Amino acid sequence: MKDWEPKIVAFLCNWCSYGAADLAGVSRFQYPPYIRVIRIPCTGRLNPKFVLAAFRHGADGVWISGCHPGDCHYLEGNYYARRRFALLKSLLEYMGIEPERIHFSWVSSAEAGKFVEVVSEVTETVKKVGPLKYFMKKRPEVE
Amino acid sequence: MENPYLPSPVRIEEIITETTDGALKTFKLVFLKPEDEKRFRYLPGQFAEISVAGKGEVPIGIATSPTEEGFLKFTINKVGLVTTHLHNMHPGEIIGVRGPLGKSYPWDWFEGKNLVIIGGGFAFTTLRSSIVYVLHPDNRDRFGDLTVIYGARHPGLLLYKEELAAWEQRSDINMHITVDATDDPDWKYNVGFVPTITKEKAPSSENAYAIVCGPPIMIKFTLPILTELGFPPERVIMSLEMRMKCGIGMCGRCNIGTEYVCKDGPVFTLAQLNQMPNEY
Amino acid sequence: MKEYIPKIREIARKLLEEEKVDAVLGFRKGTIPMMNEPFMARSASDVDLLYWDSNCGINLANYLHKRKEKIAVVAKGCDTRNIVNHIVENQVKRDQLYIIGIPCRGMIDRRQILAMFEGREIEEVDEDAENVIIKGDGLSETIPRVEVLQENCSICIHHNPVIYDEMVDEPVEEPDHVDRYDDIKAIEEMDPEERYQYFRDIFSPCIRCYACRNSCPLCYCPTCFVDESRPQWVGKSIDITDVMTFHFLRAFHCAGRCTDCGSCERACPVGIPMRLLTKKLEKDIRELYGYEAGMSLDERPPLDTYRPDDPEFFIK
Amino acid sequence: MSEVIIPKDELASFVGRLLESYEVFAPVARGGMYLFERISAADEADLSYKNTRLSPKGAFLPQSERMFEFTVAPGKEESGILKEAPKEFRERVLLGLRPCDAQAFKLVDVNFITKEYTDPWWARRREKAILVGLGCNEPRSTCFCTSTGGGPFSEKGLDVLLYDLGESFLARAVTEKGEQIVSFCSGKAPGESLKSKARELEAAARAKIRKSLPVDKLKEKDLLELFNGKFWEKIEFACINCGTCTFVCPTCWCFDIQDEVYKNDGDRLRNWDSCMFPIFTLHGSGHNPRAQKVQRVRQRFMHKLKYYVDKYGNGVACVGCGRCVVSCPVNIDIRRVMEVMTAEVCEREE
Amino acid sequence: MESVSGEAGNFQVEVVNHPRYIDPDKCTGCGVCKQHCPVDAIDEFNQGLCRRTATYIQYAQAVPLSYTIDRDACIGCGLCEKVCLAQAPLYDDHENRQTVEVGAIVLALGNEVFRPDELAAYNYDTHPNVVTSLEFERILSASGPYQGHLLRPYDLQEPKKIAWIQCVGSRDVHHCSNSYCSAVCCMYAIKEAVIAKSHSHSGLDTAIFYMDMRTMGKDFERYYRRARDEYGVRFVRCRVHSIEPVDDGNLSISYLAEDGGIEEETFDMVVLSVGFQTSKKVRELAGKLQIELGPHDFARTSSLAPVTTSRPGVFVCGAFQGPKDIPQSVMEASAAASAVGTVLSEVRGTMTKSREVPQPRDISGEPPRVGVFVCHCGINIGGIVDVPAVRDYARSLPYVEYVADNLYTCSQDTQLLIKEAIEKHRLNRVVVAACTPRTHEPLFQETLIDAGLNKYLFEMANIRNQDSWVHDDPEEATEKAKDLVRMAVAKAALLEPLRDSEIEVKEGALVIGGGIAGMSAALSLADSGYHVDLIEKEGELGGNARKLHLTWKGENVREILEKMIRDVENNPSITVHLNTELKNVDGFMGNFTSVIENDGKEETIEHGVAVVATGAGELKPDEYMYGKDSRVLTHLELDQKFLQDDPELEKINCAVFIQCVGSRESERPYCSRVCCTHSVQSALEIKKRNPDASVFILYRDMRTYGEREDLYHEARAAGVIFIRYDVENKPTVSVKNGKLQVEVIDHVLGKPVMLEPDLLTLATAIVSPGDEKLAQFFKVALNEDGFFVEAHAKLRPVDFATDGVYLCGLAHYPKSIDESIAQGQAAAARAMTLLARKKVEVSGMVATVNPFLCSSCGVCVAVCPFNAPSFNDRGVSEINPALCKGCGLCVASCRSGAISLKGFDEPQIFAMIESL
Repeated sequence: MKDWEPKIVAFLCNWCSYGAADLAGVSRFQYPPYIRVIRIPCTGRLNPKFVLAAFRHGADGVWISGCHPGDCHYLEGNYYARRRFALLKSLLEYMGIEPERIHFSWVSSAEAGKFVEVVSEVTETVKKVGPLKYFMKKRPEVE
Repeated sequence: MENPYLPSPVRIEEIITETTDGALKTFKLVFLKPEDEKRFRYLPGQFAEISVAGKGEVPIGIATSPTEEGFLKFTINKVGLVTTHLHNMHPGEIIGVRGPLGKSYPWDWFEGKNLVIIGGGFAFTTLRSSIVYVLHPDNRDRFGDLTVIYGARHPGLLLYKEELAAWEQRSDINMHITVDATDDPDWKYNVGFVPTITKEKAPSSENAYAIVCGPPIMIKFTLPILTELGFPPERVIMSLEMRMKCGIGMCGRCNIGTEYVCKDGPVFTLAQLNQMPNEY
Repeated sequence: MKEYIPKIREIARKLLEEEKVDAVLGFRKGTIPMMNEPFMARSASDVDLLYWDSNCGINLANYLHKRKEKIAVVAKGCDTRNIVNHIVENQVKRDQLYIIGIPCRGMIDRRQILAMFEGREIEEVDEDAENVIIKGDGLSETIPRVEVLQENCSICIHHNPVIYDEMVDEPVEEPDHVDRYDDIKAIEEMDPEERYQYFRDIFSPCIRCYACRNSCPLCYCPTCFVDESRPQWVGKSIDITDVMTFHFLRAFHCAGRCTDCGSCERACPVGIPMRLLTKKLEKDIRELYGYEAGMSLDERPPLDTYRPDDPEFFIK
Repeated sequence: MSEVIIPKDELASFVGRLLESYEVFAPVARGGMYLFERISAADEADLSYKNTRLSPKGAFLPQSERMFEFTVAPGKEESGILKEAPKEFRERVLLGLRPCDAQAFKLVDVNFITKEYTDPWWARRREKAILVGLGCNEPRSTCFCTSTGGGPFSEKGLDVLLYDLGESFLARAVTEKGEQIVSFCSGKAPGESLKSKARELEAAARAKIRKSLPVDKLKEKDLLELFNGKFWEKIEFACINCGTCTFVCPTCWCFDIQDEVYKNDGDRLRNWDSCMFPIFTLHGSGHNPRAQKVQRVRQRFMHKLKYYVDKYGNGVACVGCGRCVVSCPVNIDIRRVMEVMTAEVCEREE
Repeated sequence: MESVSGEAGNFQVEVVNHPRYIDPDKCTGCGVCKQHCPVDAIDEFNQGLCRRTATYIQYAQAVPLSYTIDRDACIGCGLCEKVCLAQAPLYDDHENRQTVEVGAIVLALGNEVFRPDELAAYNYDTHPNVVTSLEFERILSASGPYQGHLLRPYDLQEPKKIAWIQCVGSRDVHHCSNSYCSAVCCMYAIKEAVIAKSHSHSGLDTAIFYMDMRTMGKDFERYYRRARDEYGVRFVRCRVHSIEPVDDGNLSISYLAEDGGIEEETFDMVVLSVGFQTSKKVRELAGKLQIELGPHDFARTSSLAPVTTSRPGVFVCGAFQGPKDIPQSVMEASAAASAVGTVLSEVRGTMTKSREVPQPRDISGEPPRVGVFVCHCGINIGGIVDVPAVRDYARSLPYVEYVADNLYTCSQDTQLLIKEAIEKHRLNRVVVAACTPRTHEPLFQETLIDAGLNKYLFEMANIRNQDSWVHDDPEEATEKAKDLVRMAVAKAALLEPLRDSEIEVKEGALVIGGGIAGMSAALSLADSGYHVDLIEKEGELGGNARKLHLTWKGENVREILEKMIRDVENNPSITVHLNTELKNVDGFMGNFTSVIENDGKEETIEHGVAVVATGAGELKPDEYMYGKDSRVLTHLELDQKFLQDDPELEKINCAVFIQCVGSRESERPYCSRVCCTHSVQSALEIKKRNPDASVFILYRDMRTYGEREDLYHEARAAGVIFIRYDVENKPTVSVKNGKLQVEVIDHVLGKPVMLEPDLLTLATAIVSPGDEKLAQFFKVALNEDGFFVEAHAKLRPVDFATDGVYLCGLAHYPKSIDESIAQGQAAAARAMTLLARKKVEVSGMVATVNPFLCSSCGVCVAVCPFNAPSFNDRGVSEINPALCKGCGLCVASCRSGAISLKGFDEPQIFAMIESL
């Protein structure tokens, strides 16, 4: 039996962080293989539901990454997203999700190095906190 | 104790796309267990719950006639979660059928009577069942004249096109196929709304029952014409559509007045409906 | 607050008689103690049914959205903040409303009083400026009202209407130093496991009746996310993950809009303190963006806007 | 039928003995309210309660219930085929049930056990259940059971009725099943003084229920006339369309059926549903026959107070427990609705 | 470019394509060749700070991403040819000459940076820790030699203290002959300092050594203030004498402080802010092209035609025209395009080709039939990921009807295979598991189109860039690839065909504002054949220019203006509406309907685009005795006297100018950009009239940027005296005995100086009226200073976030006449990109509202940066697909779930999450 490996969902904006992930590839930077990327047009597209749904379906960690403030391909999407994320993270943690499971970053399409740093950090912290305990959907305890 | 909620497993034998917009498909289903098939005794007008594991159930009128043995057919419109999933399925896959449910058309009342079947759009399914049932040699003599008026918005939306054509050729059925409009120069049937064609063809109410199934707008304009033609409300038969879940009169949502549409209907006479709250 | 009744009726009568409004939205006296029923007086003959006391905790803004007629509404501080929110969010137009402002001294916590006298039947609850008088079978007790206020009212800092057309009385004094977030801070101090267990216990009695949602003036969506079918991603059973997901997102949708009127908790048949979630968001928003819901007609809620220098300490 | 006395200090050992043979449901104090729940220890049961916040219907119709289970794993032969969820139906005792709630079960039986179909889960649980009622010495101000065919000491639907005599309970078996339970009591038969005390309690309790509603008149009213009554608009105004009244109600039985999938496995569940919710009747096409709040409010009251009456000839589908009166967040009071519906002249809708 | 013959409208240009030695059509950009190349060469792109191989790409984001061989470094080992499975290397590639026929030529030749080798005192040559600013840019870059880590070359340690030395190779006639200001170095130095601080781990100390801080661009002054006040960047006004190495790689800077004292400070690293100059190669090319260069070897142009060279049909833009920053370069680029458009307007559209595509198949009613193509990418994917296993796994997924693996899924022959598979297996969704959609999605979408499938029925799984290239464990990489394919298939099954909608573009343009910028835009549009309605609120055209005397180049503004007005009035395509205001605007890009009002009469104008050129005004100050003493004037008032050739001017004995009146103060924290040059020029004019007059300019920083520096030079040479003052210690003006007295503290002397001028000119701020109504009409934004906000400060300086509306002139920001004209032309060019198309194709990936679910809360309307959502007459939100960019912000903001985003819809994303 293999050791437990974390499952981390990464929502990356198409223009910056997804580009950084591509560039990390072009640069052949190595990083842990536990992230599963879902490409979204902009961090502004990220509905808080997606994060709840990711945990619901057993993600051990969620990472959302987009363009630096001011660099949004859609001008302002990440500014709005930033507020949404602040509250989302706060409320998730408040209800018992460990802070180690939810991460946000700004990584531009040129920052392959930062991309790798963040993946590694996210992976490490999620690994440390272990498998998701709550908020995943299981068979309900009903008669 | 038999569990009335448990669907019988069936295999999808065939999927036929009925309409040009692809939104209506007929599913031919075969029971996996012979005993289930044996137990499934039905009459035209009844429906069944089609069950897809993981998606849920939908109530669908039975399109086959009990005279067609070995399979069931359901014509399903793609509207919600379950029907969309069904539309994406392939022959060979396993789903469930629960039924037959509800009351059929009152076939015992129809004995020796003329029948006028008026249908519009995709509500034609149980009417097809009825037509096949009546036309079957074992049954044909039990009933009088059979008149069918069936319309759709355009030719591409007519169901069972081959059968319609075959019925057109027969002498023991008066077929009046119509479409609201068409730009097909080869269209050889009627053009006009169902109520208009009903008025035009004026089937006699003498010793006759009318069965009316279709969209609300068609029903709204057809009923006065039937009244004009002399059909009393007791002899106008209709089938209601309601949101249903259990199909056996227990879950409560299809309640109208004292009736549960799933169990006490879906077939009602206009006379009955006139006594019921108008919540359908 | 019963002393407001004559003034409310006077204003209502005048407005209806002069046909300045089509209806007056207020309360009428309830059929059981500590309950009043939201009520729309449509003619002068209805006016004497209008009633007011400390049991009008239901937020009347909830009855205003998408109305067409011209309405006078009897509104306390929190109600007016929700009206502001409604106007900003296009649920009602300012010029459609005549706001009869109530300087509010807080609503009585019915649940608390019922619990205090559990096992004894309360038949009547009366009040004066300072006290609440509870009467029943062999029962007559006087309790200072401050001791039995709804929790949200006891920490309320906006007792007076923020917009109105006419006040029924002079504004009441508003406390300038209240720590609204004692309970929130205590939860924040817990570790994640404790927090989860804490909320699990809080939400497990939920029966998914959605009274919290439906009593909330903010919840006016034609279809709520829990009822969405494609994708249907929140289960409808009493499974704790589904229940908590519902409450999480319900609170999130109220972020920056909730005025802490307490309707949700008042409506909940099983006594769930779901304000612990909305108040947490309120606290965050106050700290992060310096915003308070429903105070200004010129401002969109905080998630509808941004500042380039918003805090981003949590972003790598 | 036999009667025995259970001294209050022996109640715990009585419950303990029941627990050895039955699943026991009883009123339990839970955070400022009482709920009717399955207990695992004798001391959890608290018979000093007035009434539970929610009705005990969950004992037979759980809020969420697994109906079937299935797999959707690709390639498996049983994939897509629903199977009965394995369940154990043990004999269960509902202890300390209020008579109104027992009456409610009988009213609901007609929905779940019909000549055409039987709901297997309801029926099996009902069959295996023994209902031990507790008469109401002190009916609440919101109680009106005497108007709906019951009473604070009504035996309708019960197997055993308990009288709280202060120091002790008097247990009277009402049915054969009830005798079984009574036999668990070690106590002796009551003397005449206790019997008369019980009768006095009963009379006193009846007298405390001041509200009397002309429920019988509902039968004679014309269904469509009531349906078209103009008063519904006034009744519905305050309603916020939550499901509280239906969920606390002992005679509301409506449910929804939902499938859930967890990776490759799934359940078909049923959950309580409410005619107050717009989605309850929403068609896939978007059409909703009860799209308006007024229609839904009317449906709830008409169903309880008229449709049910006409359909079953069994009285109203309301037992006067007063739960909806207490729990409705906006004080819509079914007693007031009954009064309006039975008033001499119904204003008709124009 | 080798040579040019012919004339405007008909040039023959001989061009040489240098060989790449790798076929760009075959190269997949995988980089295997680079991994095997044994050669070690200098990486010029990274300014020689690191090494590269001989087969290389300049940088990883290069477009197209195809490699090339540096044959000077190549040892010809042949390894790359052997390892390349795509057979892209072409060792015998050769130079390719061809002649192209064109109607016009745009020169965007750029500049080189000044090489500080000869500045011996700065030790650039000899010390690795003295770097140029361009080298420092690479050091800061995430894709630079140190991956963005702040390190100094000497010991690769993080510096704790960095100095920037300004004006290296600019404003310098001693060490070089670049007397002009390079215009960008102040700003980039501040930026570098701020970024370096954010990259630093230990509180970096930064200091900028400068003469004048020239942050005259839009929002630059704010940035300067923030750098100083918030980030703590130190600014040292001085003249640097030398940079000497001390121990440990550190450097000591000795400088002449403002008070005249010599001081010294030691830094870990020194950045030389090098300026621009025209390279020798460019000078030679200019010679071949026979275009005139100015005194500093920049292309000679006039203020009236700022992008037109001396040779007809040849245009110029960017730094070859003069030192400038990015926004200005981008504006000029558009202006040049506009100028070309004028020359070529007659032949517009004559060389377009359209492609034949099959009618897309109607897939409605079909269940999803997914085809999955898994790419080996040579060994790039196949070397790590078990591609056949992934392919077989894909076969087991729901709705998958066909699977295949390909050596290169992107190759031409595979496209044919995909097309065949689509047809044969009636596939209606295609998933390619390969590289990244960012580069390859369009290619595969074309294949779908060719196969008669809607191009949106396509999804990619990124198993190369985000899998095989970044994970070395084959097992884990294969697992990940399967997961990614599963997620892609789950999404693909829910994809729907989308229609790119077409929007008709109305023919005409509305230009709002008849000043220099507006007229410039109108003329460019009209000369390209478009009808223009030009509205001006005043009774005559010209705006501020009517009150101006000279351009900074010395041209007579009146002459320019008269010519422009004549051209406008005589142009049959321009309708001028004087005394006219805009009353209402409806519609959107391509389809505007505006109502204008002239003298109470309303008129409706239909137009496809709008250009906002509403200008700005001159501040009338309430300080320095302005309005109280007739000797105190503003610049425009002084110009009026020049224009009238007021004889009083010759009698002036003492003239004083005060700079930054109302600018660069807390109330108006921006620089008005033109005033320094204006004052210097006016000072010279006074000197010209009376050489004995004493003229003083009291300034804070002299901002005679670019070649304007020559005027500053000239003024000093002519004896104009410049006295610096601090904003905390502003000059005071009073009247004593009928004499105007100006007192100012002289920084060099450290003492107050008293001046008694006959004329005091205030260089007052340019202020924008902040036209809220106009902003509302076009749903565009105003900044805090009342200027309109462009779509992107650097890259889209004349566009608005709202499509179809463009910006030029002072409404954007203060600027000179030549800059206004260029921006007007640029706005016209941007407008023409829309007008020329007649129809605009709008992506099908847009948001749509389900009106039954909309709660009318307005969050979508509030958040959309593009104003795509609005309320319709039923009071529910509606999204204009023409304006929607598909970002999904409204979708995620909508609590009611009423909005869906085609292509990234909720069910699709949920399907991916569910299939995790």
